[in-house]
Amino acid sequence: MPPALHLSPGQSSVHPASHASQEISHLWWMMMIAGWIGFALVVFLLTLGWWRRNRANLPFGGGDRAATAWIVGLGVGVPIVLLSALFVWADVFVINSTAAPREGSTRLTVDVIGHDWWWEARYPASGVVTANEIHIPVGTRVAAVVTTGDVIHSFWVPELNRKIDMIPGRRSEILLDAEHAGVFRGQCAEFCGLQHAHMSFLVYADPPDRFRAWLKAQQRPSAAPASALARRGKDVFLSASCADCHTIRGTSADGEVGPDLTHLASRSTLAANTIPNTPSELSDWIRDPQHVKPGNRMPALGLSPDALKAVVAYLDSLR
Amino acid sequence: MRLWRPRLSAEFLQWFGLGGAALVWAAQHVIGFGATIARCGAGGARFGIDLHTWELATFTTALLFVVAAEAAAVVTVLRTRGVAYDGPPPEGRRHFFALAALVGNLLFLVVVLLSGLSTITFDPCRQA
Amino acid sequence: MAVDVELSPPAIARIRRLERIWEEPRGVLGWLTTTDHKRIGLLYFFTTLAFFGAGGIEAMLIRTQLAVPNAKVLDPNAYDELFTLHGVTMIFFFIIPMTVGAFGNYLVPLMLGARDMAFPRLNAFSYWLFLGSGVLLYGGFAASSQAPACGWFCYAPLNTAGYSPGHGVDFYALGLIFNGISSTVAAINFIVTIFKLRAPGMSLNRLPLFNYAMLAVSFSLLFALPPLTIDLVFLELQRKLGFHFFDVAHGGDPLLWQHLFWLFGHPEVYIIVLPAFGIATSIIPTFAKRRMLAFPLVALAELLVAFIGFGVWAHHMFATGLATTTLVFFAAASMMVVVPSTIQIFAWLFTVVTGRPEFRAPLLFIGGFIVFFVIGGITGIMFAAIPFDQQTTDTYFVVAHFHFIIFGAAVFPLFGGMYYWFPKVTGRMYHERWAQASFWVTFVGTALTFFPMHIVGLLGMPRRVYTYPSGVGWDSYNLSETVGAYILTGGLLMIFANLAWSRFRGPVAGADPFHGGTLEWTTTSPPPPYNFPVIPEVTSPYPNWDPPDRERDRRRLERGQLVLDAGHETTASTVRDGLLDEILEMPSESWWPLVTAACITAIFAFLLTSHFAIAGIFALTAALAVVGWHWREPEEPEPA
Amino acid sequence: MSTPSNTVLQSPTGPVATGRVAKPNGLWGMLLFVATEATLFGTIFGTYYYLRFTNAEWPPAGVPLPSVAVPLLLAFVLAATSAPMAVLSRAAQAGELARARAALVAAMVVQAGFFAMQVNLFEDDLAKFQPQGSSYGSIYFTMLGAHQAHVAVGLLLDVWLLGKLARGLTSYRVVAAQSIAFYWHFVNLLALLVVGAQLSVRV
Repeated sequence: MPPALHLSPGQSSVHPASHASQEISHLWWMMMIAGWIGFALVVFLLTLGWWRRNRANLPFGGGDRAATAWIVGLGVGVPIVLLSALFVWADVFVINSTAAPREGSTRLTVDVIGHDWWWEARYPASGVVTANEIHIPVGTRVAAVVTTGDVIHSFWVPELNRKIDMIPGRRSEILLDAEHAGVFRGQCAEFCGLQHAHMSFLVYADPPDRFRAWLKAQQRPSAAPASALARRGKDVFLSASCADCHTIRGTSADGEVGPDLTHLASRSTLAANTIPNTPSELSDWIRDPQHVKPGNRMPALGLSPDALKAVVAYLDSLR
Repeated sequence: MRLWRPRLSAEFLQWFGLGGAALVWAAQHVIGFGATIARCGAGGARFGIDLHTWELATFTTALLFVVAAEAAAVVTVLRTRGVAYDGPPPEGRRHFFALAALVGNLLFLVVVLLSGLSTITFDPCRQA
Repeated sequence: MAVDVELSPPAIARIRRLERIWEEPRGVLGWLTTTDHKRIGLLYFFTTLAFFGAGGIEAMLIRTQLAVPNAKVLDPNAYDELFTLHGVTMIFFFIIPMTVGAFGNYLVPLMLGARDMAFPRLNAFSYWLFLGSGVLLYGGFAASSQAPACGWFCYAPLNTAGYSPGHGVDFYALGLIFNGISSTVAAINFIVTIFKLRAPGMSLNRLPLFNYAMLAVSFSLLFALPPLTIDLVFLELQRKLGFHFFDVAHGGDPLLWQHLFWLFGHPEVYIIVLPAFGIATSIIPTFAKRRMLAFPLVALAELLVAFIGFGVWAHHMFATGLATTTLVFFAAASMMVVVPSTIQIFAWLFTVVTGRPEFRAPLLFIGGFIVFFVIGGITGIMFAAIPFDQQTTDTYFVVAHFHFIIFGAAVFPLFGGMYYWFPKVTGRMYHERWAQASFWVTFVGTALTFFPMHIVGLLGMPRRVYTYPSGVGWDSYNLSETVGAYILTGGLLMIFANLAWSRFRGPVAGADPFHGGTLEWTTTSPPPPYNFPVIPEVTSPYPNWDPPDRERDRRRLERGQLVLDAGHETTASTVRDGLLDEILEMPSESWWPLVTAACITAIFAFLLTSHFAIAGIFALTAALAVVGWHWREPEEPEPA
Repeated sequence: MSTPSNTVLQSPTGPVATGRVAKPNGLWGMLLFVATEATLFGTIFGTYYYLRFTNAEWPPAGVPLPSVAVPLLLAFVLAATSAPMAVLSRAAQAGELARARAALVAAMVVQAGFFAMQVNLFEDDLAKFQPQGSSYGSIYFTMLGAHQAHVAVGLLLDVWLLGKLARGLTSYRVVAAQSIAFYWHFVNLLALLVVGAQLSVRV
């Protein structure tokens, strides 16, 4: 997959793909228009002051009393009305579609766990575990239950909903309800250390049947390596310290530090949406992870070139 | 006695008009916020706080005080009518602060209304 | 007292006596022991300017790294340290000490008609403490090449020992506790000065608006800093002694850090902008050649902003998943805290419209301030809409918002104020044409730097990322921001070049070049150590526009009334109505503030390195220094 | 407090109060210092209840409930010293040096006793549970420690003032006496609030 493609999905809060996001962007456009009007009024008065700099009275008549009345009207009356209206609209009504979904109002639950610096996604109903990619069915109310494994992260897919922080000791919920199929970019929105910049992920909103197919595929244990090279790669993976940190269901690898690799080859990106998932990129990544993503938790294992080649072949076979 | 009595009450009205609403809002704010934290916290549940009742009670008391403060400001302004805002103290100063309070208290009225009325429309601990 | 008027020999003799009584040692010694609020103000000015330079360089490095996607100018850790230091420096070591320390110190007593602050030695003390805290932060950084890398609000648990080993966060925590002590001391000093040292007749309804702003700021500092101090103490107790305040495993809560931090952090925002309001309300009447309209309303607005500012802290926590029932309180307050600002904006605008404004450099900068403040204010309102805040918080939209407020609204008036009071402080005039040019360059640079951040934020760019991918549509905006930042730097250099040049080459300004309304313009430029040959007596908030009063002052100088040339004295008035209450004997220059501050700096340095015993010893010496400080009482005569 | 220039107070120079009616600057300084200190403790109390509300069991298992009798008694004893401190302030303003000294010494003795006892209790508590054990322990000991630090500072102020009073009364020392008395009123009130907060777990 070419580099441009896996990043092409937007992350724009003004291209909503869900009701919640839609409501927020309505809010934004209205506030922006009102804001420009207020700004124009201020600039008008400033230029008026410059224009009539040699005449000390109001163009529309009246002395200081009139001017004071204008100040109270424009400075107190109008703002109080507008701000109260905005409060009621945004904080009493809009908030109902962006708030945590009510008990039993959702049909699917995904547990998303933030880690330094990647995302773990678990589907409790089906036991599927994946990373840095979340698949959801279109037109279905999905509850994302977010927690953190270390520091505070923030789960944010602007085109689907507002953000929600992942805070130690807290379990927060957010609604994902895509109106149309597509791939949406998400990114950590709370500074979480060295690689905060490279903690991104993708949300795939698929048609329900396609989603069910994906879920079924992900449920299976890992495929047995077909080629000799891949078989050798599996042995390397299990004998080298890879298996201490990564799980590959169906093998003895059951590490829980890093992402689950059971179906790595089915994902489009590596290292939390930092690089595309191609054999060459994968090989660079395993050879020197600290070069690609300085400070991340994955060590360079110093595999011999052909061992590396074998591991890449094996991982690339995990569809 | 006769000398200082009216002065005291005028003084009191001016300062109550200026500060009363502010302090009462602050109280409603802290109690209202604290009540929600207590009600929704793991350790607060056992206190069996009925949130809406609490909020309604604090809200109404706050409202009464704010209105009283506004009234005090109005009275002071009327009493010192004709005095310039920078006129000689104490009348000038009372007029000055009462004029300002007249507007300032409106803010507290609105904020008390907005927070007090909106908070009871939500179910107690649902995440925003 | 304008100098050109003829004075009789006895009056001149009195002035000579005042000069003898109030003069301080010359040279470096004089600066180390000074208690003159004007000299202390200048010390603050140049120190904070140095920190401004540091913060600026940090900013330019950040912008350079972000100019293009996937740049490698800085490594992640260096970038994180730089944005942390940039925030901490600009807020705690530039803006607050510059506004409160430099402008406040120099101007407040002058505008009140006092001869010094209420506690001159405490004033010197707070400066030396401030310097010490700065040395602690940057010195520690230089010595250990470790800096905090957790952002200026440094959230738990990222700030705990497990995730932030080393001394970086300790520099941050102890440096800010230390800095807070200095600010608290200063705040107390300002409040007492404004309450008690006003000229006779200056009842609260005749207090210049700049002083209302400084009063509001001082009260905010007084009540906002304790939560921060406690938060940081908790943090150090957890980092150094293994206490549990923020870790869930032992019953702590990371959100506790956020509540306490923002309980300080939002009032902080108003602490930053209020002095700017005060400067605007000083400059606008002067150049519009009329009093501020709605004066009482503007005065109260300044106090209201500070007060309501304490009730909005959780709007920084809208995305943490707190209950809606909790958040609406803060959303409502965040809506209403806007109104005091709209009052002031329209008061400024209509004062200009109904006056005969002369658009010289200071007023131009206020114009720019109003434009930027309105932009930052409008986006500020948007954050009171909880769902929108949850969408845009921690993105570049927020970065745009608070830079329009902090740079556009808080710092622009500072430049206006530097030009405005330059003749008063130096006795020379700045170069008008260059000043106006510097305004336009700075204005364009600021807009170009910070406006695109709104858009890139809406397009989803989070803040505090050391780099970003190409192809998400953020590239061009980031590039223009960087270009703007360089233009902005050029504008700033023009400003300071102008001031530096004018300091030596500028034409002599005279006592009152702009015909300003407040008392500082009634004395010579620069003001003498005793500020006023006779304590003025006022009947309005714009005493310099009341010629009869000033004439009466001159006659009192001839008669020797309230000249106070018998000792190192100034007057104290009653708090509410400014009736002359007593004559105060003021302390004069002393080594003790410097010595005490040095001891306290040592305490913090050794706490930092966990040498608690040695820190204790220095605490003892500090206590002894305080005793020495208070050994001779003001009334006691100096030993001849 | 009469300085040579005070004569102008009699001359008609516009608005003049008769004699000193406002509080002296020194006392204002102390009032404001106490205001910021009160906020400091307000934050500590707030934290105590915040943590209590967020923790299911408070105090956590294995940590004993705070004892009632002795701390409560001590707090009231300390609060009682507000009486002699008030006497000190009055006597100083009235220029009665001997009475001022006596009141100060009387108060000091009790305050020092309170401090000693408190340190003692603090150590007993430490023997039972540690601040490193739980958030309860952390805030409990932080609250106590903060208050005891203020008592210690108050004692230092007492000593300093006693030294000053040994050399007679000046207007400066009168203000010092007023201010230190006020500081102690605040510390005494805190003693009651601290005990109140910590015993509130029993209700």
